[in-house]
Amino acid sequence: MLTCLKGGHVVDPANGIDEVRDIFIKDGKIVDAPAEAGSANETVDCSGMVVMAGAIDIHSHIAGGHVNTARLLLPEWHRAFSARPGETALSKVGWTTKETGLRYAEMGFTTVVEPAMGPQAALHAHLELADIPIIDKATLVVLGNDDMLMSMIRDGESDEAIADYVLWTVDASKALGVKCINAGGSAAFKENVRSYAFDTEVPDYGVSSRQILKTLQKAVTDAGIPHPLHVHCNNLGVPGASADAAEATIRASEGMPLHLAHIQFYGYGIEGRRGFSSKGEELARLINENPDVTVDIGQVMFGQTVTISSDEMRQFAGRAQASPGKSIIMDQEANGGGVVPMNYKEKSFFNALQWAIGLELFLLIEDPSRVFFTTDHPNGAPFTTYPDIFALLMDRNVREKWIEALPKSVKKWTSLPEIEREYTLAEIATMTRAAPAKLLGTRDRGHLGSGATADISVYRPNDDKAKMFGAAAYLFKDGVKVVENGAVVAKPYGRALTLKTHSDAKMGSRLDRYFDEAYGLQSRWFKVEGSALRRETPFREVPCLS
Amino acid sequence: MPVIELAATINGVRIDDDFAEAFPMCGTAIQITAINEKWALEAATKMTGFATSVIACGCEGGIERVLSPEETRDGRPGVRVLFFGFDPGGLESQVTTRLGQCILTCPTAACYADYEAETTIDLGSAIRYFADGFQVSKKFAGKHFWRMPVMEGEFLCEAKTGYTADGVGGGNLLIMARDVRGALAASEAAVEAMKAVPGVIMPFPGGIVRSGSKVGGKYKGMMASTNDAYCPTLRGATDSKLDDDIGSVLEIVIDGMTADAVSAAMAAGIKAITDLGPDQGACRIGAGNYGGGLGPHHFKLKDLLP
Amino acid sequence: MSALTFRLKGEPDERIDCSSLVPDRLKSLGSSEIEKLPVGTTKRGLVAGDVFEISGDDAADIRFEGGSSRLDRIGERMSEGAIRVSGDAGFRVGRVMSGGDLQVEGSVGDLCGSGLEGGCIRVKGDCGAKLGGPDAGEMKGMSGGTIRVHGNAGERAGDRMRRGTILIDGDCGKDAASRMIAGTLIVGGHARGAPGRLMKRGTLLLMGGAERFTPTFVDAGVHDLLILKLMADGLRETFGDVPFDGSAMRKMSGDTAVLGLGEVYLPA
Amino acid sequence: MTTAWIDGQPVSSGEAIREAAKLLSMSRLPLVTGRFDDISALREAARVAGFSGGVLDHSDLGRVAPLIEALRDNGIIRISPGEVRRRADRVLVVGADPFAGSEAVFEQIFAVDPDLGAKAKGGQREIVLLGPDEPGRFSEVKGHVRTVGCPADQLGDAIGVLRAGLGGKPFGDGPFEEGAARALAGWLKDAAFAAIVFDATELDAISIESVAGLVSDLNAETRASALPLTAGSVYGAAEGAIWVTGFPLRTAFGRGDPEHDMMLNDGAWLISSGESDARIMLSYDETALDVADVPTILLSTAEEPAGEGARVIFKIGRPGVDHPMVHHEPRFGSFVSTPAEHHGMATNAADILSAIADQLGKAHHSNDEARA
Repeated sequence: MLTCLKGGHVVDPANGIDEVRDIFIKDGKIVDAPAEAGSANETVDCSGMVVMAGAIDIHSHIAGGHVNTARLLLPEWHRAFSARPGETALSKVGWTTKETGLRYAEMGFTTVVEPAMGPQAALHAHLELADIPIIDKATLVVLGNDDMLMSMIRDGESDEAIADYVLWTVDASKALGVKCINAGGSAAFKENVRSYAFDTEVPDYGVSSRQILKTLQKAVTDAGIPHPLHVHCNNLGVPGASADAAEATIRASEGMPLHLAHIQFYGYGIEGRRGFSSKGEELARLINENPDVTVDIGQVMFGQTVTISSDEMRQFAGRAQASPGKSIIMDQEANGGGVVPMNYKEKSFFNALQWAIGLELFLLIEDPSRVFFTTDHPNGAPFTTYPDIFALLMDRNVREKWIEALPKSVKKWTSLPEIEREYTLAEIATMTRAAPAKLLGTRDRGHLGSGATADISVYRPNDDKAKMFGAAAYLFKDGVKVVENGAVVAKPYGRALTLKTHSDAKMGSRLDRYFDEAYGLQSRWFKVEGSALRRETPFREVPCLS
Repeated sequence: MPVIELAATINGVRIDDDFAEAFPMCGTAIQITAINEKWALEAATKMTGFATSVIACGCEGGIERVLSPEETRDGRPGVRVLFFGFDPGGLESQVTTRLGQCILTCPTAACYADYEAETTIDLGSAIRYFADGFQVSKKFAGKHFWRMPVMEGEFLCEAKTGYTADGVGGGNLLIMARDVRGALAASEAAVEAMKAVPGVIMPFPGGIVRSGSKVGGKYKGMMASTNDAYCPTLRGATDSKLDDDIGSVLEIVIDGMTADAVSAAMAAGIKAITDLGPDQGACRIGAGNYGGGLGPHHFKLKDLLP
Repeated sequence: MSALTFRLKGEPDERIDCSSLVPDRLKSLGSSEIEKLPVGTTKRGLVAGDVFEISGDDAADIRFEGGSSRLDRIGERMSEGAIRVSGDAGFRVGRVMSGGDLQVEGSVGDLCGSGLEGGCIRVKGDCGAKLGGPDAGEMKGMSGGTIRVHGNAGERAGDRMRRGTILIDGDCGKDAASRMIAGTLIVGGHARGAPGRLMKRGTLLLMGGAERFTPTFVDAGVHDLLILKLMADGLRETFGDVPFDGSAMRKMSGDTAVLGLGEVYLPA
Repeated sequence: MTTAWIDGQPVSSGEAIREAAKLLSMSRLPLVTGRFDDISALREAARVAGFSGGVLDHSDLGRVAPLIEALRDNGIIRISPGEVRRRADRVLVVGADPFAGSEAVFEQIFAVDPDLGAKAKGGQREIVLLGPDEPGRFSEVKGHVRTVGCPADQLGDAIGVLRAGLGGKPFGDGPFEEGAARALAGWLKDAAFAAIVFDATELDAISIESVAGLVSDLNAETRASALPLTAGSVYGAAEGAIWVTGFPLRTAFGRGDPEHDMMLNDGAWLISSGESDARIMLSYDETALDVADVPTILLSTAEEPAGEGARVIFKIGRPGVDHPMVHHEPRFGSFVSTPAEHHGMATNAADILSAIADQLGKAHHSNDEARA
């Protein structure tokens, strides 16, 4: 079966293509044009439409224990809850695994990364991912507050041993990469430390956040894990200290790749009578100057949402701003975390400036292959706000209208009104397709070259970019048409992308003993068995770097 | 010497063809109750003390009348008190300061709104923080109260009261007599009669002011100075408006919630003075004005004759 | 114009969602549109015309004739007009109602007046649990308006109540006024369980006393308070009669496990 | 070997599946219930409920309803047992024996001294049992154990008194005298890391909210965390239902979208009120069940499945014994997969539910997420 997407404007920056041409699909892959024109069994008329690879979201909390806790905590925001009045921003998410898949597909997304899977929540996360239809998924496993790693660093264990431990964790949890969240911060918080920074030592271990981060960064690089260490810095959201933490972390990258997540939450200074100002320009400059660093934004949008994070220390502190005023905080082995509802208000100086800082970073970071499109769903906003963010990036007039609605005092504190840049289609394709595939090491996607997985989104051009990107004209997943005119027409299950790796047997038996003796846990519980997920092909393996 | 035309002579009392010139003010009314009339009056008297002139005191206030237990909100004896100020902000600030010092402090006293209007000023809402977090808000049957625990028990105060921007300040009568005894007798009789008129107060001591004033003065910074045209001792030294038979003048100033209330009070006062007659009281009634260019309300005496 | 009347054709065998049958919604609809409004809660997709014989045309005056404990969500979110139910009603009667008048001749289920914002609810019979309370996860219960239940109330009446007045003539079930934030709850009869658990502020009048109080309620003595008299007078205007007269009562303060500024009044 | 029956007559499983699907699709509001020890069965049961427009419940949900209510109304600061084991130098155990049914968690926590945290390290754990007069299972554990007597129905009061004591507020005579209450509050406050353990199926929602409040108050200055225990599979089933349906069970699909209601969608209520007119039930009960009240499809692990009045019966294997299972492991605080103890022919309930769901899905939505 050969399918031809005919006559569309193909935007495929990975292959340097930005022109009208046909795309051919066979057996779920993109293939070269056949010698004989017109030999396709099926032709989809894409004339006048924009054809791109399926979009990739590298940082969206869509599955796992904390997300599920958020669903538990906030039944009142569920769209279908009996007798609830009104639509809410959060209710559009649907709040189930099924709706997560449908909503992403309708926008033309085909791969989404759950970026914060605790080793202990790995099976839980994969069970949820298995129940998300259509899209492919991947996870990053969280290390950096675990007793094992901190003890190994304290005890001066070898780089190899630490890399083995990291690989065992990635392998057991079926992850694609590694994330580090406020390195050491959760462990310190368990010792009642309330103020913590990059060079603070975790009591009892005597290792600093910097040491933990650098050790993990090296281990990830040594192990050949394609995605660089994915870092959630210290002091997220703290005016002044957040920007200091981001700067210290960027400077500590020292030539090795490092990805900083939801950088918007670190763009906060302390100027002005409210003690809250934008560090967006400085932070963007720093990122522009450090080519080894990539970032995603974590854009804030207005409305009710919920913050979900394994940064237990910061989530605990965030309880004071919870809206509605309830939260669940978890003390656990390693990171723990917290779920704190948040209502970002357009009329709030602080929230409005957060919004502006996110856009400053989007627009002032020059290289679209080093800045990624995220709201840190649902922390900055639910992912269903993406179409509006595309419009904000691509249309200066849209930005002006939004800025008009903000409190006047905000304009004085942001450079946003002066920024003229408008993202081009090619830049959007780079940021949401080509670059994330490269960052994750998933070479089969993010582009439309021959041999690529046939994940293809087709959009109907519209001056209103929110309309254009809100409802894909077509979406093909593995060559199957799953969306037509913005509505899902088929719900096959995708797979979880996992790293093809093997861990050292000695580390395995060491950890069997360790988990039993230290925590009274069985190490096999950490291991995700594909058969437990009840899907025909639950995983697709991604090779390590050689 | 300018002559003021005569409007009428009634029972031997001459009434000038002149008018009282009055100004719009914001007015409000509250009800003060207590365990008995004595303590209600204590609270009200203290609260309305030093409230004779808005220029120097920040507001003008007075007891409108004593209320029977059947008339009050909580079934206890009480009084109705009116206050007037230039604007709602100034009025609120005066009322709440006085409330805090004179009613909150007064044994058994409670305080309620006594004027219904869309526009309101704070009562309890402004002073509730005295209760240091122990204040209790209660809303029921369309009313909102603040309860403030105090050493005696609990001070109950309605959250807000209505005010009117159509209040009138500065209605007046000039009571001219042969001597001070006559002037005082006539004035007292007038004040008594006026007290029966709802919606008015006479803010000066006993309702009566001896130091009527004119606008400005020769000294810099004096907003008002003695009304020399009506000072009997200055006849000959100034452009006097007094006839030869006048040896003493007193004034009654009237503030009302409406212009009609002021008219009614002035009419009642004129009737009481004329009823008394010149032998026991006053021989002439006049009114104070600034030529008619300043105040929008002109109460012509000839329209108010009995 | 005559009252818009929904006469129950027979006891429904599934729960019926009456939330669309409110004056706000029906005033702009014709009778054939009203008949087609979905009211079923199962895959059968029942519409109003399947369940009710509909007559009359005054949407500001809605009657349900022949009640059933399966008629849920009557008067939900209504903001104006009147609804009268001639028999029983189900769950969530008058939930998040903001105005108007709702009267039920019979008894009602749980969450009657849940999250009430304004208006008046009167239940002649008994009511279920969480009278005026929040639905799952909601941070506040009733925030205004008045509810009167002539019969008995179920557990946790006035849960998380924030404003407004509830009057229960009969007894109330376990733990009334739990987590109360403010407002006034008056019980003519006896309060079972431990009323006021975790109440922060607010006023409870328990004329028939309580089964018990938690140790975090402290006796504050007998007080003759003006507010009690004013409430008796004020609420008499609203309700016609109230079970207290404003004379001196015993006060308990609590719940000191939390803020402790709640007050419970008992006959002296 | 027969594994399926219709009206007591042996049939092929295919026939039974078709009959089950027919019964469910003809029903007005079918109830999908049982114990769901295996999350795989729960995931498939949710599909059955969705496709048949039914209600998904768990036969034990009432046991954890107060915990669910407290969590979503108020929130909590909570801790996993492994972290209590290593870090909690002071543990307040609320209730007569909250570890009944959670013996493995008891072993996990109390078999060793705490060894993490500069302040806790090297010391013995201090344990206060709030409730029993005798240490019971704690008589053998490591650490210093003492009891503070408290009647079971006054545990919530006791927690409230501790909160008042911690806040320096007055309180009256309760389960223990004032000095002891203030001392115990101080003991919690002075911990390096205090854990408060309770049986969430024994306390009502307000008492659980009180525990959460006490922990929250303690965290103003020190570290403390709560460990609610819920023996059995029901909490895990609720967790699983949340991601599939958005809600912790008692969710109806009569109108398509999930609608949650703890009272109206209670399976027992639905059957007794007659609102549910059919039922599919997963039972691990070895005895005969009386299910004559409504037409019932019974999935049973009994050796000779017998359901008095069941229309359709499937004999199923025991999860984790006859086939692998996925379940919530309280020691781990998350889901684990457990292999079968032996390989046999016994059917996995999840497969039967899945087949019924596929059959229902075929009728309703030919293009829906039927598994290949």
